[in-house]
Amino acid sequence: MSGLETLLSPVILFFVLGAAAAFARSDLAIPEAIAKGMSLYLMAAIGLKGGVEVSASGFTVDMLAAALAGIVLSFLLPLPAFFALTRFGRLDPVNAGAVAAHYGSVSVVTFVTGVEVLGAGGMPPAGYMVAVLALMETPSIIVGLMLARRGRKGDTQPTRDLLHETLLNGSVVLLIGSFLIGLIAGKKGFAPIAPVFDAGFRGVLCLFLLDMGLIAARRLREARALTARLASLAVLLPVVNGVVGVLLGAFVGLDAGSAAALGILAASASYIAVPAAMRLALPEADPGLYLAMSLAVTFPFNITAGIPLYTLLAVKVAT
Amino acid sequence: MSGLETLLSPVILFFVLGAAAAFARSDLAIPEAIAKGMSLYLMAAIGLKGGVEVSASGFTVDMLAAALAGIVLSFLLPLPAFFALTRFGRLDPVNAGAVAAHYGSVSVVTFVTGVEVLGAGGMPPAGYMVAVLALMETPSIIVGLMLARRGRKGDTQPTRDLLHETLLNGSVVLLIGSFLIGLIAGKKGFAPIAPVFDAGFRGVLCLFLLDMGLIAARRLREARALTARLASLAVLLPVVNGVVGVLLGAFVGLDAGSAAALGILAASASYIAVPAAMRLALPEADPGLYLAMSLAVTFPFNITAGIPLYTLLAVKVAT
Amino acid sequence: MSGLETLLSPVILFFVLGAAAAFARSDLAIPEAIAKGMSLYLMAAIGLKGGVEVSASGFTVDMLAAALAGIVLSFLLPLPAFFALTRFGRLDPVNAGAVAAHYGSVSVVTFVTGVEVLGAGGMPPAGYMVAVLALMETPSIIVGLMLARRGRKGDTQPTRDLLHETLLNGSVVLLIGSFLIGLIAGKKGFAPIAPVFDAGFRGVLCLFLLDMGLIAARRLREARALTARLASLAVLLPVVNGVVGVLLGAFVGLDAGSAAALGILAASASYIAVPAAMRLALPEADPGLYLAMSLAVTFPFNITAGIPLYTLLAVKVAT
Amino acid sequence: MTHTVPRRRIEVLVDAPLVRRVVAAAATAGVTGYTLLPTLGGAGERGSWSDDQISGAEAKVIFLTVASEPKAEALIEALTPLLESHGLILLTSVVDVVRGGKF
Amino acid sequence: MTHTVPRRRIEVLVDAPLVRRVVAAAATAGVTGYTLLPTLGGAGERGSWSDDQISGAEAKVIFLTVASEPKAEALIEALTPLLESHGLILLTSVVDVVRGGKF
Amino acid sequence: MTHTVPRRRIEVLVDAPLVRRVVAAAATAGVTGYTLLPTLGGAGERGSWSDDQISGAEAKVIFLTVASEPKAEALIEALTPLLESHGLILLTSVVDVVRGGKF
Ligand SMILES: Nc1ncnc2c1ncn2[C@@H]1O[C@H](COP(=O)(O)O)[C@@H](O)[C@H]1O
Ligand SMILES: Nc1ncnc2c1ncn2[C@@H]1O[C@H](COP(=O)(O)O)[C@@H](O)[C@H]1O
Ligand SMILES: Nc1ncnc2c1ncn2[C@@H]1O[C@H](COP(=O)(O)O)[C@@H](O)[C@H]1O
Ligand code: NA
Ligand code: NA
Ligand code: NA
Repeated sequence: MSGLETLLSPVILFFVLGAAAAFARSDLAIPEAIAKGMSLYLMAAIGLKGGVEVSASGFTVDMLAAALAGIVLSFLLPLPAFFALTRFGRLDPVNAGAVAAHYGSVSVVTFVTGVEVLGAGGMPPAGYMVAVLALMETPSIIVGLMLARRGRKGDTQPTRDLLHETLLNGSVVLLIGSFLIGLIAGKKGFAPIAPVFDAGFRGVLCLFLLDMGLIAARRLREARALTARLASLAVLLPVVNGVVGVLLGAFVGLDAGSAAALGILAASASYIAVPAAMRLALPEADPGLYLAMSLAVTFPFNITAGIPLYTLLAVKVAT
Repeated sequence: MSGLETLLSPVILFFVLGAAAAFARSDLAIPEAIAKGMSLYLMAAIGLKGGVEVSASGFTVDMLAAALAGIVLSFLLPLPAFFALTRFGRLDPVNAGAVAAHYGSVSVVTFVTGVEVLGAGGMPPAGYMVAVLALMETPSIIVGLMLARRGRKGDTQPTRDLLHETLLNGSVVLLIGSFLIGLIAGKKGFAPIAPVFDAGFRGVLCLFLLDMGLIAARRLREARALTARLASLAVLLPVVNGVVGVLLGAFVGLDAGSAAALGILAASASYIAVPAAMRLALPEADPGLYLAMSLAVTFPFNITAGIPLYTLLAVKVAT
Repeated sequence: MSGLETLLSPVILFFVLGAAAAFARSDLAIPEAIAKGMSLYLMAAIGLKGGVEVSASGFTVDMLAAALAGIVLSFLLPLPAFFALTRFGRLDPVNAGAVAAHYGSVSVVTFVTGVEVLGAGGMPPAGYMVAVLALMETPSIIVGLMLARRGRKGDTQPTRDLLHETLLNGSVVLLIGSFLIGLIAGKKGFAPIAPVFDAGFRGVLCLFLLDMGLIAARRLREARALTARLASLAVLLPVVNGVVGVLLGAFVGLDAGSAAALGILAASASYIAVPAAMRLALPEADPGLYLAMSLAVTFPFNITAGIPLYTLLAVKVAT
Repeated sequence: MTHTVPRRRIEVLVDAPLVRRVVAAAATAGVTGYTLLPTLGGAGERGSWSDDQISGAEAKVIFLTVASEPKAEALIEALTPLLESHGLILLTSVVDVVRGGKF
Repeated sequence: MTHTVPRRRIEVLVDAPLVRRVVAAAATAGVTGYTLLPTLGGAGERGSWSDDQISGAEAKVIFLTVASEPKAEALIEALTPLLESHGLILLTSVVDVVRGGKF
Repeated sequence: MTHTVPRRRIEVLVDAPLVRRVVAAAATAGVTGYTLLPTLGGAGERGSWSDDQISGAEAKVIFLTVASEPKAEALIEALTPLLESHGLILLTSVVDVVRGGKF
């Protein structure tokens, strides 16, 4: 599947439709409950499918390598991001730490869209990448907070609360839980629920991306805090992180599809688990800022340009 | 499929079940968010399917003829309706204009139900009828407002706002957008999302019509503003408009299925795009009135009696 | 399918995942509208499928026997329950009557899960058991209220209101309505909507049970009114009722699958129709109490341990 | 300056299945205008609740009405017997309204 | 003790499609802070409504704002002409706020 | 005539993830009864927001409680340090309640 074909697949076109509708100020809107329901469905489905695949392939060294690579990325990627955000982006440490945490973490829908695109292109990533996705959600939150705290008025941090909130964030629990269910159920156990979780997957993804297009574009339109410098960082950070992810994936020996998926994970920025954690742990940080960067700039960039880019690189460098 | 068979198909029976439950004052209710979600799904699905069909059949002269016929109907049908509503229905011009706009416009679910019935009867309308549906949504709003204004206290109308609201109404944008996506994706691109948008279609329509039955019957029960005269107009107008639509369709050379679909469009009355526009442009008009007529009388009439009627006529007059 | 296999099927595992997430205080949550939507879907689907099956099998003597057995159970089971709740459970008559009504009535999702398990084990219950389910929802409400009233401050009961509320409760109407639609439509009419109501069934049940796990465990955690005595009754009552149900089913000549289903119905406790009726008719009764017993103890017990138990017994005693 | 007149605002927190009882009581007191507002959850003497329930039995709704002093009196009078048994919470305060004739 | 200052609380019940008219009117009056609250249904002279509608035309929203006395005056003034034609309901009352400078 | 007593009504607009902080602060102040109300959107100094977000990070909730004067004082005292950093809005007013002992 060529880059153009990817861009013209219904999944991406629905995202474009949503963005166009929001820019044109149409009143098209998907009820919040429906959007949340679709988001939960996508996580359960991707978790299940990953687990079923691993139950077939068994545990491998690759899997361990990918998991370690993912965790390392989530811990380290916030550091250069923080540096760039404070120096070039001119953010104070609190906001820079909050934003950096987003870029070290991952976006489930970016990953899911990437898996779709990679699958359509004949290079599906390994099933265990779903576990890597889940593992990458939280480490960056800790790093981001440590960075932010250096600039904080030092009030006592309820760390236990935060760790709890982060590790047991709904999306993490659902992803890992579904992965385990898929692992236990295997192909045979999955068959009766496949009509919902497999056949229905792409159609629901279309409708969900329609909503993401609406949300991203509305947010971009109303983003006051987004300076030109920050907007360019919201494109630069995913590119750099994505390239680092693909290279690391190739280096630890992943196949091209999985290396591309690791790049997509590295490039993606969280918009569910991390914002919720930041609202709790860094209430002074501006949600309008970090959501504008991750949701309104980085997400659309990754969906339309980033995924093909990291895929291309993975084809070049990975075996 | 005979008329009785149509009436006994699950799609229609779920509508009857909803209406019966509401009349019996059961507390059965479908959450608003779910109903809205299903409504958006149906629009996306019908748009996609229309686009995919046109991508296969290519653009034809028929298509242009149907589009023109639809636009002309939407512009002209409000005029006799307005006349009947003021004279026979004894409405003031403001309310008459608002109601007339509803009858010139269209109901997506009436159309969708009609397509189901026509398809089951072996005479599916052409795919481009979805585009005609989208084109017919808005012209009548302009005519209805012009009629209503003659009776208004002449405050300054924010026309730009209104045109915007009308042309970029969510349902119009979603219908046209999905149609274009279907057109671009074609049969091949549609295949992976077909389990959701094709196989799931009739089942969702059942549940949606269950809700429409509940809503229509509740509204009828509580409609204070609905006089006997207005109720009879709410049956008479669709019959006349439907017959005009079928005849015009046959006249411009549409096949029987498409002519029947044009009749169904002409007969149907809007309950999404137009009420929203009227609330904005004619806040003095009574929403209890126009929703009672379009949703509580005309919609059930069309679903149960109108569709078979226009179909029968189309079989007679169109080739 | 062995007991362990049942416990490891995705349907049950999702329930366990939900309960685990809630016990760990994860913020995982399914929007209320989605949960309600799924609940309505499950009722419509089970009703339709039952009706379609009966349309194929025709009306039989078994059916009448099962219906009578169900009605008798719903009328009589509250009596020993009330006795146990007041004596051993130390509840006042008002609360005991309210709880007893729950145990005489039925839980749709317990039934649905049972049907899944029985089907997977090669002993699907007869289609008419859906009608039995609907018939068993309400009689116990009347009995429970009569028991409760003996302890009431005798204010005038709006009995008409209550009977209406109970008989036309949304879930009863939807179940019976869908059953009738399935009966009318038959296999042929059901085919076009089967992708939604048949193929989609188990997947939706998974997501719904995920939510039930969350709700049951949260409720258990916060249940103040639940004494050790009441908690043990919430396990004892389903076991006794379930055994009685299976035996009665075998006695009136039902096949093993249907007898097991009757046991499951008898064992299950309502958490939709009865709580709503009790809130209206016995506002002094504590909803925290009866929901904790039925939803937080009995439901999980039946899903994980009860269903296999009653099934085993049915295999032993029924032909 | 727009003319406003004082009226009484009454808010009643009530379980969803019991709303129509309150509406009926209001009608007896001559109060026919009201608005219902949703809630998400809460806590009180009888423990905490939240609305993400399959069973709607614990969902609560706020019945809000603005009424003239005599009608407000009558409504409070009519609801007082239900407060304890139905577990209602009733708040009243003074508001100024435009178009006083409506209320 | 925390220092509070009195401000005016204004609530406007308005049809969902007309909310932006009210927001615009508020902006003209210098009121830029507000919160929108959902409703479920209600009843009044023009009959009863409830929000489980496919057509959002009858859904209503509460526009809530807290403002200083002069801004509140200006807002009420700006909204009064819409009250009758748009079927709005407007309530005002006094509240005490912390951080008075915000309002 | 039904007997009512004056109490203090406190409303706090707070981000959904921070609700439990407010609930905890209330518990410290001895306030254990409260009700949570949903919101749809709004605007203020930090721009506008609306709740149709995938990320719940910007959803806001209204924490409503009715309390006696001393408890209300204690609650306001407890919340004041959070107002600025957590971006809360706090309103208080007087209400009359039936069953005053409850609050
Ligand atoms: N007295 C009242 N108290 C509270 N809400 C009211 C009152 N009167 C009317 N409303 C609300 O305002 C809407 C329109 O009122 P009306 O114009 O009288 O039909 C009603 O449907 C109610 O939601
Ligand atoms: N004057 C006001 N009246 C009502 N709500 C307000 C007001 N000012 C701010 N808000 C709400 O508080 C939120 C945060 O305000 P701010 O910190 O000013 O951005 C806004 O988004 C509104 O929802
Ligand atoms: N002081 C209060 N302020 C606001 N809401 C309250 C208060 N006390 C109780 N409530 C609400 O009323 C419900 C029933 O209260 P209770 O009967 O005390 O359990 C609670 O769950 C809360 O939603
Ligand atoms: Na990342
Ligand atoms: Na029409
Ligand atoms: Na039972």
